[in-house]
Amino acid sequence: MTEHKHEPVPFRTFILIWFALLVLTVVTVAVSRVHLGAWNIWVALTIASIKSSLVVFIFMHLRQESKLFKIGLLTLLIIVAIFIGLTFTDVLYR
Amino acid sequence: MNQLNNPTAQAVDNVLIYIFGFSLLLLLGITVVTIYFVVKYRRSKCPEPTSQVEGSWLLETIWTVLPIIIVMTMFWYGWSNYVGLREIPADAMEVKATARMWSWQFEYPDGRKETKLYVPVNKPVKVLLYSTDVLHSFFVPAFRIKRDTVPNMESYVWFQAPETGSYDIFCAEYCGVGHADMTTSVEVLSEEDYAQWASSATVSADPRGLIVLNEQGCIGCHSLDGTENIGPSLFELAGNPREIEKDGKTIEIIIDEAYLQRAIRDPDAEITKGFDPMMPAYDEEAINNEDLQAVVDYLLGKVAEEEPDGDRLMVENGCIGCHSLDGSESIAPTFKGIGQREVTIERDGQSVTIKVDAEYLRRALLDPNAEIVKGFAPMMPAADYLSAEEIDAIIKRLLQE
Amino acid sequence: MIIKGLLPMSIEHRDDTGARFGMWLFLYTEVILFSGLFILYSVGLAKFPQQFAEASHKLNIYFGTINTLVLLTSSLTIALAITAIQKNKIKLTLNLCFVTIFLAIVFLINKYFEWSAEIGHGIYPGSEHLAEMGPGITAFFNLYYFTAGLHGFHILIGGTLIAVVATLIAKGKVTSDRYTLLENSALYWHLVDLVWIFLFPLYYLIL
Amino acid sequence: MTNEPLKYTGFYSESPRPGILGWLLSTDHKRIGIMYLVCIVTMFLVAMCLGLALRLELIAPGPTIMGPQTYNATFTVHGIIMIFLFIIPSIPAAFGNLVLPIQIGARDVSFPKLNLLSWYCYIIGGILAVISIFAGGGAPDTGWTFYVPFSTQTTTNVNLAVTGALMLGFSSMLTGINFVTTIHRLRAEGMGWGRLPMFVWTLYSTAWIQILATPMLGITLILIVLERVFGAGLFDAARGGDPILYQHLFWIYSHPAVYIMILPGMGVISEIIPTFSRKPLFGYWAMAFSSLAIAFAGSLVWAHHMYASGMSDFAILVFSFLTFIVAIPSAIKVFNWVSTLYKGSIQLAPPMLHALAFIFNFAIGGLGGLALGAAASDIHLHDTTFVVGHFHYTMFGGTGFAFFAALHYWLPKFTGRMYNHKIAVISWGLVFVGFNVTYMAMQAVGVQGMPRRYYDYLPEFMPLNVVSTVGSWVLAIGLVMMFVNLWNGIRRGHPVGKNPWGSATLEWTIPSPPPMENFGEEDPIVTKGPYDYKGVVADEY
Ligand code: HEA
Ligand code: HEA
Ligand code: HEC
Ligand code: CUA
Ligand SMILES: [Cu+2]
Repeated sequence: MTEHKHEPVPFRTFILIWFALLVLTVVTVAVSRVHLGAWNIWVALTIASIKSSLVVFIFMHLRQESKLFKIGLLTLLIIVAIFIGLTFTDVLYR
Repeated sequence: MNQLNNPTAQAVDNVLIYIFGFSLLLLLGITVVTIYFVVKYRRSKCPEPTSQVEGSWLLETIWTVLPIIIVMTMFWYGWSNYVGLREIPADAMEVKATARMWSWQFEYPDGRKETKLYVPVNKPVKVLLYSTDVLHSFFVPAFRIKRDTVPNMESYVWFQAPETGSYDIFCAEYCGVGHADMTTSVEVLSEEDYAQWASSATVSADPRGLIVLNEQGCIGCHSLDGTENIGPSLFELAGNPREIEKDGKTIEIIIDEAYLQRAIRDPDAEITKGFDPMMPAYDEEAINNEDLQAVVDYLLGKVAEEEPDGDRLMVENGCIGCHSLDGSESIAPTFKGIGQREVTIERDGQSVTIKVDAEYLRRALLDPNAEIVKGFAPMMPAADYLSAEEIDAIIKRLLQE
Repeated sequence: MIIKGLLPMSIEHRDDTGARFGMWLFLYTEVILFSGLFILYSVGLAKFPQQFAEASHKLNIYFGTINTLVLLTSSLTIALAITAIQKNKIKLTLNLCFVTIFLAIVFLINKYFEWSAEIGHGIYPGSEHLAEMGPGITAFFNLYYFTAGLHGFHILIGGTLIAVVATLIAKGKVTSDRYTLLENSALYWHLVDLVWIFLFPLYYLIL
Repeated sequence: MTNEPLKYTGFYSESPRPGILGWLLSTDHKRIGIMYLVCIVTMFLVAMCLGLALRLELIAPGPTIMGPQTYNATFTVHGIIMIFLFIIPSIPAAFGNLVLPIQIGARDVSFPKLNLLSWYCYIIGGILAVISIFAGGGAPDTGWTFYVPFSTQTTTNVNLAVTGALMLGFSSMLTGINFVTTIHRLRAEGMGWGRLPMFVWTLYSTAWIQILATPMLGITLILIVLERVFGAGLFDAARGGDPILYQHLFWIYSHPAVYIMILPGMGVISEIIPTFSRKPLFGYWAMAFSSLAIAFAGSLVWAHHMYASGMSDFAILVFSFLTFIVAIPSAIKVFNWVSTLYKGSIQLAPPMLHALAFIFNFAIGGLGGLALGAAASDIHLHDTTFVVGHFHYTMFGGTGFAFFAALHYWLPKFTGRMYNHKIAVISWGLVFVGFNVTYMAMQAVGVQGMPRRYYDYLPEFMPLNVVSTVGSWVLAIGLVMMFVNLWNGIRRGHPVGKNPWGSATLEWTIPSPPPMENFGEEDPIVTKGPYDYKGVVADEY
């Protein structure tokens, strides 16, 4: 039960991240106008994942939290992947 | 659960016996050991524990690995026999089974519809499964087969019955108030019986005229689909012109009732151009007037007047699954006395009482949820898949009640 | 009988990390909630790729993009608010909260116009126009409305939450050494943003 | 027996607020636990009476005491109450709240207010569920599984029932969040992960399932309501939906839910068996990890409920395989329990009898689960009364018996009074025998092919159904006896000391009933493991 206080994250960091997010948004919109077939969706998802990692690690301070928080998040992602993946063993092969 | 020697049941039973057998052994083992320990180490005899062992990784490993092996054999055996339930022998016959609240309809390739599943003995049968409303499940315990019927999706089961007899079909997926009554049977017939059933089937389901054409062998020389044969095709005759040779002259006539009657009773008087005068004459002895009329009507496409059988339609289409004929009220108003009844219906949120007539019944059939009989749920499916004639027949039948 | 010290028993255990951890756990449940809809979406996409792309074109990409920018910015402002309160700049914190709430409202107004336009075109769940366009497109729009609707509902909750915390800050109940409430509301708000980060390309940008 | 009116001390009398509000607004984990316990047992009794009615209907073919609609509503309500209002909250919410904080040496859970909120969610959910039985459209008749499209078409009160279930899901989720945080953050000094009682480990695993699976139920139920109210069409095949997908979403929650039900039960058993053998739990770490393994593997197997649904064959292959994997940690647990008995000093007190019955019943239920997990045999057994037998064996024979064991084990702690042991043993015997007769017969008739959810059946199924119904009466007598005995024990039983059973976990080191602050002013410092019986003596009672 040790209480460790977070150091405040400088305003600058947040603003930089915000800027990166805006750029990525523009990129994802731009890329979506290029026809890549099935790849479009994967590119879009990849960019979305990058954006969300930025939000999760910086905006949500996950970087500063203990390992427990990170393991928890990993567990969550694994479970979500399992839910979707195993559903597809049915849907794709029906 | 008749113990049957059929392929699907065997596939399932082998797995059942294997798993249940193993389970019984494991259960016995665990129970015996437990009881033995409890008796041997009871407190009155062992006031203090004689060991404080906290575990053993060797044992843990053993009883992790052993069960893995055991369950993997179960899994594999279960899966490989399941595959047998899905692979249909090449010579299987196909029957469509449609489930709806709360009855089954089986449709044969020739269009015949039945409420029981008639099949020949020793013949693999593929049952295609459909549903018109909610989920149901086609379950025949004797063959150990089960599969849900899903709206807008086709699925199937197959079985082969080595012995004649009657085997229960259940609906195994909960589907509402009639779920438990949604039962029927597989009737496994010997080959002869099946052949007879099949032919009687075609005959009785067809209009009389066609039956006569078949019975009299007309079809041996005439086709019904427009292909030329020994005789001219009997395809689409009504109102068409035809060149005939009469008394040595070639004239053109329009085919009508009288012409056809003459053509059957006295074929040689008028010969269709391009054909030989070889059709035998059929006198009243061979085809009586009634049958003659039926044939002529059939050829002129007037079969529609042959009225469908309202009673049969109501069974086939599952009306009786919800409505009773004997006056008992269940999910839906009974049909008994419906022709004379006054009903209170809710229409656009208002209650009105009206006398049952043909128009009301038609609306009740085609748009059942627009007017709801008071006290009942708006659950009746629209019967819009029926032809106008069939609807008429049902209405006529209901008004007789 | 010890009555003293009983009432504040729950407060006695001050555990900011624990509170944040609890909030994260709650966010997991939210993610799973949305993942149910994403499963439906992905199955729909696998089944009707063409129709989904076609339907996606009917959505207004400008509304979508602007709303993305709005939400990202609001995420920034609430993140800044935390740094501000850590540095004990109460005034700034409050202002950042207000900006966040303002942006939430902008988002909702935007959504309102977007939806009215679509509903004006006869596109809404259960509409006849939609039914005519076939199952693939219908499925897309049904999903779109319910996912975006659920997301909008979260915006509403998140905005309210931040408003409540702002009042507490103003009253001095949330301070520079006791700001877990603000942190947790911010976490919630970021989640709303996260969901949108995925929602946006999946619904507006497929080709 | 003392007949003087009982004066409870400890947390019963110490409260900042007097009277009923002292309970309804209390954030004390013990008070909330007791409130849960009272509500859960009440709901349990109601649903049991419905179960008895079901059996009575099935004593003969044809309508005997009710028609089809009533029967359908009865098993639906029986199922909903049993699952959502009884068994899922039973051990975690009632005993978890009562025991967990004490076992880890904490004064309360991490979020006491959230805890109270979750109780209110439970109550609201329960009220909604009860209203749904009596309100206008008639009691829900969908089965507890709410399968579409039927559930979106029927005119009964499905909306209410579903909303109720939603609230209950919320309640369960909040409890889960609370427990995970509590276990991570509030362990007493010296309470390392290796010293957690097994009950805490199982609650920990359960709580993760509650967090990660329950929201899926939430969204699924919301979609049902939307479908009914707005015609959302997300599961409607004609509008691009897929009814089978509904089943996926439903079971993604509801299969893990069966491990929410059983894991805490396993935890209770893992406490009781060492106590009454006076010997450490065999294979502590294997037991701890198998709990986590069940929780994890249990999230991978949901579609084994759907082999006959029209799902792809490939999915059947995958899910059948995974289903068998989940049996392994359960097997490990069974073997470790039995080994714990080896060379112990076994006392057949009432909790121990229930625990031993648990092992037997759970083994039968679980082994039956293997026959259901194998693809070929499930095709025959699916949706027959064999499945009904299977899940009563696991839920009632397993969790139910664990719940009874927990009642007999912990009630004296929290009420400070002991029930009559002789009656407890007799009622245990009746319940055990009645239970097995009822459900063994049910399984047998299922193998013969009797479908479930049938109020009417073919005459050839009658003999076994009669056996089953008669068994349910024996069961009923035993249960009435058991509850009356427990009640009398609470009211008039002998006062007990701190540690009537000679257990070594922390809750037995404080008075019975425990004081408001559990351990007083000083937080405890833990110096030994939970199953270290050296020097622990049982109090006389
Ligand atoms: C507490 C609840 C609970 C528990 C613990 C389980 C445990 C298991 N269940 Fe059960 N199940 C339900 C509750 C539960 N189930 C419910 C409610 C339904 C029906 C829902 C409905 O349709 O309404 C159901 C339905 C159900 C089905 C679907 C049936 C159908 O509808 O067709 C299946 C199929 O695979 C299944 C399998 C299993 C398996 C493999 C386990 C395993 O976890 C069991 C593991 C246990 C053991 C294996 C026994 C102990 C071990 C030994 C004795 C040692 C020896 C063992 C080996 C060597 C392997 N269950
Ligand atoms: C924990 C879960 C649980 C428990 C304990 C039970 C307990 C019982 N259940 Fe339950 N059952 C389910 C969960 C449970 N059930 C579920 C989930 C379903 C599926 C629903 C669906 O299909 O959707 C189901 C379905 C189900 C069916 C199948 C319906 C069908 O498919 O056709 C049947 C039929 O016999 C049945 C019977 C019983 C019986 C006889 C009991 C007995 O054990 C009850 C014993 C109790 C008594 C006999 C009453 C004793 C009386 C008292 C104790 C009162 C005393 C009062 C005072 C002292 C004040 N249940
Ligand atoms: C799923 C159950 C179901 C099936 C199948 C069904 N019906 Fe109905 N029917 C109902 C219900 C319920 C009502 C009463 C509610 C209403 O008016 O829509 C009803 C009403 C009627 C009425 C009006 C009765 C009256 O008392 O005024 C007629 C006529 C009718 N049905 C004929 C048929 C025919 C013919 C068929 C078969 C082609 C059929 N039904 C199939 C459920 C069903
Ligand atoms: Cu049809 Cu059950
Ligand atoms: Cu399961």
